[in-house]
Amino acid sequence: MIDSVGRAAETPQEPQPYAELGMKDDEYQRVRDILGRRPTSSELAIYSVMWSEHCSYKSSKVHLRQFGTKAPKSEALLVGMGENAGVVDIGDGWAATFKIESHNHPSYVEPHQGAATGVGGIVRDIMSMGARPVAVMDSLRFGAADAPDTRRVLPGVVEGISSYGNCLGLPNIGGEVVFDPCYIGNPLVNALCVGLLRKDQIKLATAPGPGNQVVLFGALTGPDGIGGASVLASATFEDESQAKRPSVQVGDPFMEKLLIECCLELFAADVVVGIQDLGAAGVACATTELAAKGTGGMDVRLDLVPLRDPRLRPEEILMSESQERMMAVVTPADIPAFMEICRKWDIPATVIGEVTDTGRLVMTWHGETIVDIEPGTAADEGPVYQRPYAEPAGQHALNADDPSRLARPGDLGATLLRLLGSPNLASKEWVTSQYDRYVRGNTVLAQPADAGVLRIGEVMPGASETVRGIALATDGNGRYARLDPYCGAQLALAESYRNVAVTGARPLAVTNCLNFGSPEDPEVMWQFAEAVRGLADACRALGVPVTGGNVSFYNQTGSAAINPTPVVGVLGVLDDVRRRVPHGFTGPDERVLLLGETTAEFGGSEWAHVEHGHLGGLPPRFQPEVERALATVLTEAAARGLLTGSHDLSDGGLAVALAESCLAHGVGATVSLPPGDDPFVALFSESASRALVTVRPESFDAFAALCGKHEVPCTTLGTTGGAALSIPGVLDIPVETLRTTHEGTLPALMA
Amino acid sequence: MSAARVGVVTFPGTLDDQDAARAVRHAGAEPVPLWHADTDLRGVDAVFLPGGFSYGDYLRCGAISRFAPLMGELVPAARAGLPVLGTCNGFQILCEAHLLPGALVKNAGLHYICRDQRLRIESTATAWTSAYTRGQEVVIPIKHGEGRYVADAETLAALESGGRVVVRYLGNPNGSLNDIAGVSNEAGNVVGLMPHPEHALEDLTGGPGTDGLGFFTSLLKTMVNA
Amino acid sequence: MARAIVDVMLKPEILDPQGQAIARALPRLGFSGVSAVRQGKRFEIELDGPADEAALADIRKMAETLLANPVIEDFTVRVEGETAE
Amino acid sequence: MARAIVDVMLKPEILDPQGQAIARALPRLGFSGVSAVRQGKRFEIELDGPADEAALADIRKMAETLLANPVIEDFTVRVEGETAE
Ligand SMILES: Nc1ncnc2c1ncn2[C@@H]1O[C@H](COP(=O)(O)OP(=O)(O)O)[C@@H](O)[C@H]1O
Ligand SMILES: [Mg+2]
Repeated sequence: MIDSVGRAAETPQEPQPYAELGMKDDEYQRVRDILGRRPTSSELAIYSVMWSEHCSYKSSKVHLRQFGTKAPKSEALLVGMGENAGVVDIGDGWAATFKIESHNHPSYVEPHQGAATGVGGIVRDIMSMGARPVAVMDSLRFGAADAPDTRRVLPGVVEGISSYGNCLGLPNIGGEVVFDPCYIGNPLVNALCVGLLRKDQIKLATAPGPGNQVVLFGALTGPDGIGGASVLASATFEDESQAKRPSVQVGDPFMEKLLIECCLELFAADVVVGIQDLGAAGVACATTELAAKGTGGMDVRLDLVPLRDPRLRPEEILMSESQERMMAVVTPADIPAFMEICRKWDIPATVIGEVTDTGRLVMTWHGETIVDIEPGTAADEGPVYQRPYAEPAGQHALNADDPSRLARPGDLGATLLRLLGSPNLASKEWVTSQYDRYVRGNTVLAQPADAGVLRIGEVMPGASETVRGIALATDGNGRYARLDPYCGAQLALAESYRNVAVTGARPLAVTNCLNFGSPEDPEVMWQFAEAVRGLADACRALGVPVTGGNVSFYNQTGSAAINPTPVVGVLGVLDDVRRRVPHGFTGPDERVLLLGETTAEFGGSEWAHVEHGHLGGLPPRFQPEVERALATVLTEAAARGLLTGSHDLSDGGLAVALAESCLAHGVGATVSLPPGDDPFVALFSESASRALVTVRPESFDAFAALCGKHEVPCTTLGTTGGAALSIPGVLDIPVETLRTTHEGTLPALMA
Repeated sequence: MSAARVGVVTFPGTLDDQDAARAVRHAGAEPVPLWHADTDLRGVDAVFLPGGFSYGDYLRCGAISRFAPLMGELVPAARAGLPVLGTCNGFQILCEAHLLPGALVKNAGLHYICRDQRLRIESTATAWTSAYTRGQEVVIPIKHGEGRYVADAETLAALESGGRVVVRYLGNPNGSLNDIAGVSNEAGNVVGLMPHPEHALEDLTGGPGTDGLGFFTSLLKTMVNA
Repeated sequence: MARAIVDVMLKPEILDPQGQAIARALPRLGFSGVSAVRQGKRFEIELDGPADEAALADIRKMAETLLANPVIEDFTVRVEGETAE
Repeated sequence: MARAIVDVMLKPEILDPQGQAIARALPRLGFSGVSAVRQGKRFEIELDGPADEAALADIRKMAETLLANPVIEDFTVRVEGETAE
């Protein structure tokens, strides 16, 4: 039996399983008030998913607004927050769209498929803007490197990202791998995708034009990820719904690759009025969002949705999270051309409905009306919470526990090697060698560079030539954010921004993924509120707007939440990609320069973590003017061809930056530390806004003048060359030793 | 002489077709797109089967693609002497189509590997390697999960004695028998390689250097001499 | 010396992209009469001793923890020559 | 409606690193008494009609040309419920 609108009106008292679907009493009551009757089970399915934390941002909305209200003026911003992904003008008629999204919990349950479908989902977001996806990145957090469950989760996650991303033909140009015991039951898998399109080809998720057809295309709809919906189906109906309902979704990257090519051909043929990817909440979300942003009405015949399992109930079809599906709005005249292109790519496509001007989303199931709602009430008018927040009880004590009390090392060379071989600083080659970084032939920089860099000139057939390039980096430091979420979020932005700048690119725009514990815990909510406030302030101070992002709450086991982990992605542009600055020391006889200022900042540092297992004090200071001046120097110097290599300073400080610079091309260096500085502080402090660069001796004066003009401190450390990293009187380590130390750790852990 | 026309085949799931076309252009020839479902080779002078995951590499790499309508035209043309290069998935397809002997199976280390690989050119007597010198060492990226070359002892012996091992790994990354990275057919017109010369064309992008260009300039040399 | 066979298949409700790709290709290759294909894994396990109840219990444990992923896969264990249990 | 099963295994002389990796992992996981493991593929093929001789001949053809690569693999075809041929 079908729970139709008519039946719902006649049976107002029928009990409904809203609580099992995660709805609060007052939320359910609001749905009844909106409809003036009880919802049908299909309507309940729609409201429950659309009003979930995941889709409605009900706990985060009031805070995220700051990304808009505090946004710096930016002429580059073409599409801001609120769409599937933000779009940025990168010049010469080109635009870039990028976004980062989490797939944390699914990756814990089934690491391979969870991570794979995370990549699949973010790629479809980028496609839905009308862009060709051109690269992916992945920012990962796991429990302790030697924990047994890490050996289950990490290889699976990496294999999932690798198999899905490689099969799509998207180069993986960067990311992070971080270990910390706090992530043991809550690994973080944040996937980023970037796409390119012509500025005048932006597509939006909207369904205008009554009479236009609604087409569902891509994979068939199956019982994927609808554990919740089966509660619904079986609560009202005792019959057929005995089928198992997996909460795990399995991805089909081959289908997604075909979908990409098919969509690009559809865009090129100009047969798409509006488009939306199907992600969380599937058809429910796509139809309500498209209808809400269009003329306001849509009729859908849900029984036309092509199914992989014919037993699916309408509620389950609405909530199915089957992967590799898209929804398009197409004029009736263009339908034949649309279908022809889908046939060419072997993509199933079905007209399931029509745009109307009724202002209502109406769905039928074999002739019976099962949904009749105002789409905006589900898509835009969900509950909004002002969750209480309070500084964590232990916060003050944590900040007071300053690392200055920790014993400092005698042998700095041994300390460097221990840091360099520690899981967080060790080479990530075990991971990155499983990713194709070359496909499509436009990768200019990828691992181990600070940022991924792509040439954009040859992206689309017939594209006009341009010498521009884009750079992308993602960063986040949960330990800094634990010590001070406001500052920690700012430092995540600062590092990502700096990573883009050291390649010579001008930072333009920001995406972010905010990974936190439960918003119902006031102490977590405080961390969240502080992090958002910090990030919004930092974006304004650095002049880079937030274009989009994602919030992931409930990353906690029992009452133990993860460290607050805002992950920030920055996109930059190189006016001439041939001027990009390579990573590290690229040849002998070049001058090694340190930019920026070092003070003793060890709170949350790798040194405190690796050598003392200590987390306390305050993170390094964030000084936006200094960070901005550094980026200006780096990009100007790159454009003028003054730099032969670069590397930013971050985790592990100058010591680790020097070692990594040597490892990049197997070129050693002999350097001395700034006179008067404590060698330990000079080498291991993690003060922000610093970078290493190399210049040819003849470029030094011009570069020094540039630093002077922007008031960026520039200290000559020494010269590149030789087969060792040598700091006379402090340490002298063959590059080969650095290499075996750096490269041995992960393979040994994963063997 | 007008520019040589080199067909670049796209199967569903092919990924490196744009790279392949770029490589052909870099060498001074004209790339001609060929679609798997067509039965027309469009009069091309040579064919490049690029890498990727045709049909998702489901079942076995190259197993489904070899039945494509275009392959029905390509196989006899290759047997009749048309120069054909297959890299990575293209190599797998050529083996599945029995244009080349042996098979490519899962890497011994079980993981997909992307890295800049040192190789030695073992034969310059093919349509695609005449621009190199025998024994020349080059660095060209590899990126594959199923690149371990296997063949029975008899086939291996025939390949070795016939000078048909075209490229060998220096430091075997995947467990290939005899360190084989690429082989040719008896006539030398059909070559299959796991490495990706089309990703080693320019200093700006891809792997280090331009060592891959020779495969494409070889072809032009071969055709001028033909 | 006995041999046990473990067959591992995706659960019926889980998408099997590999099987689907094969099924879609068959008509094009001239094979008709097939309505669905599913692809799974088969493990042949050589035992040092006989395939007695203890050994089979061990193999079932092995299948559960290592050979199959119970989140998405089902498995069956049998001794070669016998039919599936 | 019948179901045919095609089992595909690497030929014995071809190195099977997946099987070996499993065999190596077993002692670490506390399983003893296994001397070797080999991993192959299993295909379940749903037929529209009965599994008569004609259908099986078709499936054998399919196995030979598509499901298995005779250069490296052996296969067996059977109807579900019967033992391997
Ligand atoms: N942390 C954030 N910062 C800025 N915008 C955000 C953030 N989280 C979510 N958003 C924006 O809110 C909108 C809805 O997000 P989401 O539900 O993740 O999108 P989608 O429905 O495409 O998956 C998007 O435009 C997204 O960019
Ligand atoms: Mg979306």
